[in-house]
Amino acid sequence: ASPSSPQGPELHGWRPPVDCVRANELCAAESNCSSRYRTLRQCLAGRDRNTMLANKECQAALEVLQESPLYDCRCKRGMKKELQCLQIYWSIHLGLNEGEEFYEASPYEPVTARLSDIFRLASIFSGTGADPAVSAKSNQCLDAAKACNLNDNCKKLRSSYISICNREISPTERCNRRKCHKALRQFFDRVPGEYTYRMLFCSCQDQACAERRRQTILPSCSYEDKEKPNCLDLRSLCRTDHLCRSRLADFHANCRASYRTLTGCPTDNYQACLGSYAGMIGFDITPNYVDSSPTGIVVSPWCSCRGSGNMEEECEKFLRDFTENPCLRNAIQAFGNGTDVNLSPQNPSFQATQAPRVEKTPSLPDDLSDSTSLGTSVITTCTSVQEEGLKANNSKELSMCFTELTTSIIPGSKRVVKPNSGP
Amino acid sequence: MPLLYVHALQDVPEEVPSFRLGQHLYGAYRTRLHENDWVRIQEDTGLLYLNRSLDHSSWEKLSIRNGGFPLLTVYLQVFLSPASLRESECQWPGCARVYFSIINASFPACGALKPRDLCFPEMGLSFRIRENRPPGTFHQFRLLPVQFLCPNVSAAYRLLGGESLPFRCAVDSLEVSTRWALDREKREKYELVATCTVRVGAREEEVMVPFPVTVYDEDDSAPSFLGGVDTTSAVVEFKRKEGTVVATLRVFDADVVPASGELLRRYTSTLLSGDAWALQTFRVEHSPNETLAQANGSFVRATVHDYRLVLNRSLPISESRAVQLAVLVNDSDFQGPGEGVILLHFNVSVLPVSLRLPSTYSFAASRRARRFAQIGKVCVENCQEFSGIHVQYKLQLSSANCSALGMVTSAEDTTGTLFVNDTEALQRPECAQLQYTVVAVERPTRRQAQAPLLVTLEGTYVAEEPGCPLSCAVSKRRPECEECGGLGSPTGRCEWRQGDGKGITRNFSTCSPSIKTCPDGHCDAVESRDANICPQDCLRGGSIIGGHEPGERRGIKAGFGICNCFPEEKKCFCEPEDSRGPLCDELCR
Amino acid sequence: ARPGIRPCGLRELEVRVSELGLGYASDETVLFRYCAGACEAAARVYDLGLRRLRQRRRVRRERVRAQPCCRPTAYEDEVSFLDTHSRYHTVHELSARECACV
Amino acid sequence: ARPGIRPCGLRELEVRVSELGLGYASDETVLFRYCAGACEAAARVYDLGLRRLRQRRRVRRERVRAQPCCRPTAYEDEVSFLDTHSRYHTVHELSARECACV
Repeated sequence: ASPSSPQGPELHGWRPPVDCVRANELCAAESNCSSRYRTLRQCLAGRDRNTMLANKECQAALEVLQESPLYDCRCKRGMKKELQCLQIYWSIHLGLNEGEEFYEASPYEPVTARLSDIFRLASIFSGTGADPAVSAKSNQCLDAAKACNLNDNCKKLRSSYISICNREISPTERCNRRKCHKALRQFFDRVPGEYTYRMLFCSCQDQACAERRRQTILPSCSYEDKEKPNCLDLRSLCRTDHLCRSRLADFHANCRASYRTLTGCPTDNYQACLGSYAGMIGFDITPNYVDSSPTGIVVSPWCSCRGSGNMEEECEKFLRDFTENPCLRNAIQAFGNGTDVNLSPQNPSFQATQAPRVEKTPSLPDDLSDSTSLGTSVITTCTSVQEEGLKANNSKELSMCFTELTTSIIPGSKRVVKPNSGP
Repeated sequence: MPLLYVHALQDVPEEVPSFRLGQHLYGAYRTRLHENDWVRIQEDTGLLYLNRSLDHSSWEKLSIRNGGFPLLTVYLQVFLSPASLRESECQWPGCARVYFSIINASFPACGALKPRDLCFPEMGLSFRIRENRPPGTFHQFRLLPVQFLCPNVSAAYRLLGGESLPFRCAVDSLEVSTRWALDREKREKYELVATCTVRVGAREEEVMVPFPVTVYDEDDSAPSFLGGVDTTSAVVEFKRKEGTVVATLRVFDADVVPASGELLRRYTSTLLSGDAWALQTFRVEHSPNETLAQANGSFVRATVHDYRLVLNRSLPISESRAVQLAVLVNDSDFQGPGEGVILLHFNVSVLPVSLRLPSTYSFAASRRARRFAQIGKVCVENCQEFSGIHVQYKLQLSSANCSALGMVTSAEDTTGTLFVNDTEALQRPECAQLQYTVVAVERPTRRQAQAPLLVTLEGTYVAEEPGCPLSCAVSKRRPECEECGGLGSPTGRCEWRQGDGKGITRNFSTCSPSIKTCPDGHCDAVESRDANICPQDCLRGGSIIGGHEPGERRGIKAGFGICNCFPEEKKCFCEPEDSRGPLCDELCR
Repeated sequence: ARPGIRPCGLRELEVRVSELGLGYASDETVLFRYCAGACEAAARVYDLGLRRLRQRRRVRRERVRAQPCCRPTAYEDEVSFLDTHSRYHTVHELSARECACV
Repeated sequence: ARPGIRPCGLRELEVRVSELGLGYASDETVLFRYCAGACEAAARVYDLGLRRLRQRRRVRRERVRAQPCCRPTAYEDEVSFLDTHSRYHTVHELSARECACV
């Protein structure tokens, strides 16, 4: 399942996605679908999921559900019954996807709003009319706090999470972290991005400003802990909670570095990335600035790669998606500088997001990619990774990217036959 | 057309790999897209080749089903028989994925391709090989499709790194192999460099790319004693509270598997002792930490396991015994040779604690002292060291009718505090010396210690100023503070503490019954008996108006300017010094 | 609170109706309850802040009260009496029934 | 109310926390709401009577208020801010939420 496919006529069973609560209602109203969905849930509830999913009934259930609206239903951030929607989504997708993936599809509908909408509203809301570029010299983070304090809703919710997160329980218990996280989630869910982004992503010229930015989420309660868990353990913990799992998947979908776009972001949409970053605050995976250096923007969840065993590379890759992510960094800087990327009109119908596998752009001369002649399927050779031995290694994935003229070869021969020479 | 070779390293020399393809092509997020009608594999050599062209309509169908991404990325699964893994159970090391990114464009002229693309895969090379495996081939440099589609291109490869390294590249087959079994505990990362000299017509160029190899760990190292220490001794005397760490021993393991998520479950520790009492009294706490160990001039990751022997219950002071305990540490994943088991030894002496009070106590007190004035502290020997030992202090009256004092026990530091409990006796001239016996009793053993206690009353009694508040804390200026007494004042007069005036500070100005004990950020056992004694330390559930920092659970930790309190209303105020003028001038009539 | 200044509370006074200065000519005596006393312990951060802002002339020159007032929070409904011309009168909310620092 | 003196009501002022004189070293700006204005129309018979009795010295020399005050009748719960030492503080009931003549 993957984000929305190109609009236009129903091509090969494609239909506009509905939210999963609605899809569930549609399915429940249709006996065949509802019985299969019940079957799938039983298949997933079984102790050994893979064995269960392999049996005929479960397979049949999956086949039917792939044709139902449940197959590509989505959810919206902040919608009513968001959690219920996500629970339905994951109940389907844990069945469809066999096992854990490094990147999971985001259950949320792609964000179409852009940062520039936020800049306009930010100056209106804050009543300061301050053009972000003008206030670059002043302490943006302090201005953001002022804008919030002058708005009753923002002030109330900000004060609420601060007083909860700042309340010491006992000499040994710094605060009530669960309540703090809940209050933070409410703040970021209920206060418009025009206020929350300004406090979270303000750009700084000095350390005091950067420290204020780092302190926005009261890290001593919501973020830091006595010890740093292993990042993969933290990810597993997050994935046991549907909401956290969804926010992490959404972050990966919107912020994962892509080498094939102008901004480094999968859909060139900084707003989508910043929104999904903020969406993780108040969960186990809460990210924050790692220090108060004004310009070096490095954010990370509270975890390390110690104790990864053989998964150290996967752990470091997970961590780099935060600490060395050009898309996220560009998005934060763009917001801080009050700029948004202006894109020349793309093929508007083609809104599909980036494929999950991050592939460097194959070094094809640009013109070649347009000269397609029908009937010839072309696969360009662009990579052959880890073609190493299978058994002894962790060659979980061998990656090849092919450009290949149509031809035929003789199986079993070591010799390679010239193209078009026939068998 | 040949695509690539899938290689398989053996677990044991006699193994012969046989390759099988999964039925389906998968798309983004592991969704099943289509039957695999296009790619085949040679069962014996592992050569993947394109058996049927992927025409445009198939490409479009796959692309639509895959979410319509501009770049169609699909993968298929290669299984190594005889492992009978199902399609949905593609797990390393018995199964691997081969990703294809299929671009809807025609193949460029060979001359147009950059040398880098003619030589190496665009994503770069990176290998992970498990240690302790027989040597074998794990890569071959030639890009088969390039070789197939650009026969005029010749490429020669070399692996730079010197003879000492465990890898070799065969000049003819360009196959890269390990020369001997790798040992992660010696080295876990190799940063080699591969070079390719490519000739296209007259043009020749050399390209270099990194060739990193990570060695995967196996549990092939048994646990050992860190620094050779397998035994430690410890004494339990004054610290007898449940949770007290009695002793720690550390175990070193050269491995880093199993990883943190599984380690606690698979690396077990069992407390052994012939003494049932010991098994109930102690428990073991295990905390593993990754560390770096030196190996051949570089560092590799390893693990240090801390085993802490901890009191599982509080011990009465009468308990006295010597016990020997062992902790059986079992690295259950260790594959041998031999057992991954070691034994840690803890020799613990539990000493009894006897209660001893000084031979005699004598204190002086003013006849003007107000109720709850603190006269002095009593404490059995080493009481400051105690934890988990509950001593209760009582006062027994020796002299007949001059009962003025009381005793209260402070749990935190196991001391007793002598205080004025009834001021009436202080006024009677006949009560000049108060004789008591202080008794210290330990619960649950009921063991006791006693000592005579003499309090000499000094000065003359003075009646309380009319109109003075019950609590010193109410006054917010020095004059009104020092002209009144208040509960808890030993001299009968409150004391003004002049603060440092530096913003919100612990050293705020305030009126106190006794600056020695209040405010000190701690609501002690006497102060907590009446809210009027020291609200600055003890206010709870009320409100503090003005610049302040609340105490941990009660009281004022820091205040701005002058802090005064109204205990009845459960309110304190902290206001700057200069705002002591009338709260309201004529403007606000 | 210094000696003599009692906290805000209800006080009582027996007064002749004519002493109230309401213009009724009546010799009857009524019980007049009113609120009096200090409100020191009732101040809030609001009062501290307002007082400081007023001291710094940040607050416009308006009627501003930077301290709680001891005022009635409930009144007695009514009291009736006969005047010297043998005519009855009823007066509403003459006496306080409850007081508080507001 | 004579021209220029507005009736009792809520006023707003943007102030820096440090201006409130509470001792917090913070550059943040908050919205301070306070009550100001005249309460002429809110007087009761009680006020008239009390004023007269005080003029006649019939009321003991205590803090007595013979006129309604323009005071908050509800306060905003709390406002929080970060100080210059990167520590958060929460202040309760700083701003008025509703005003009335009491």
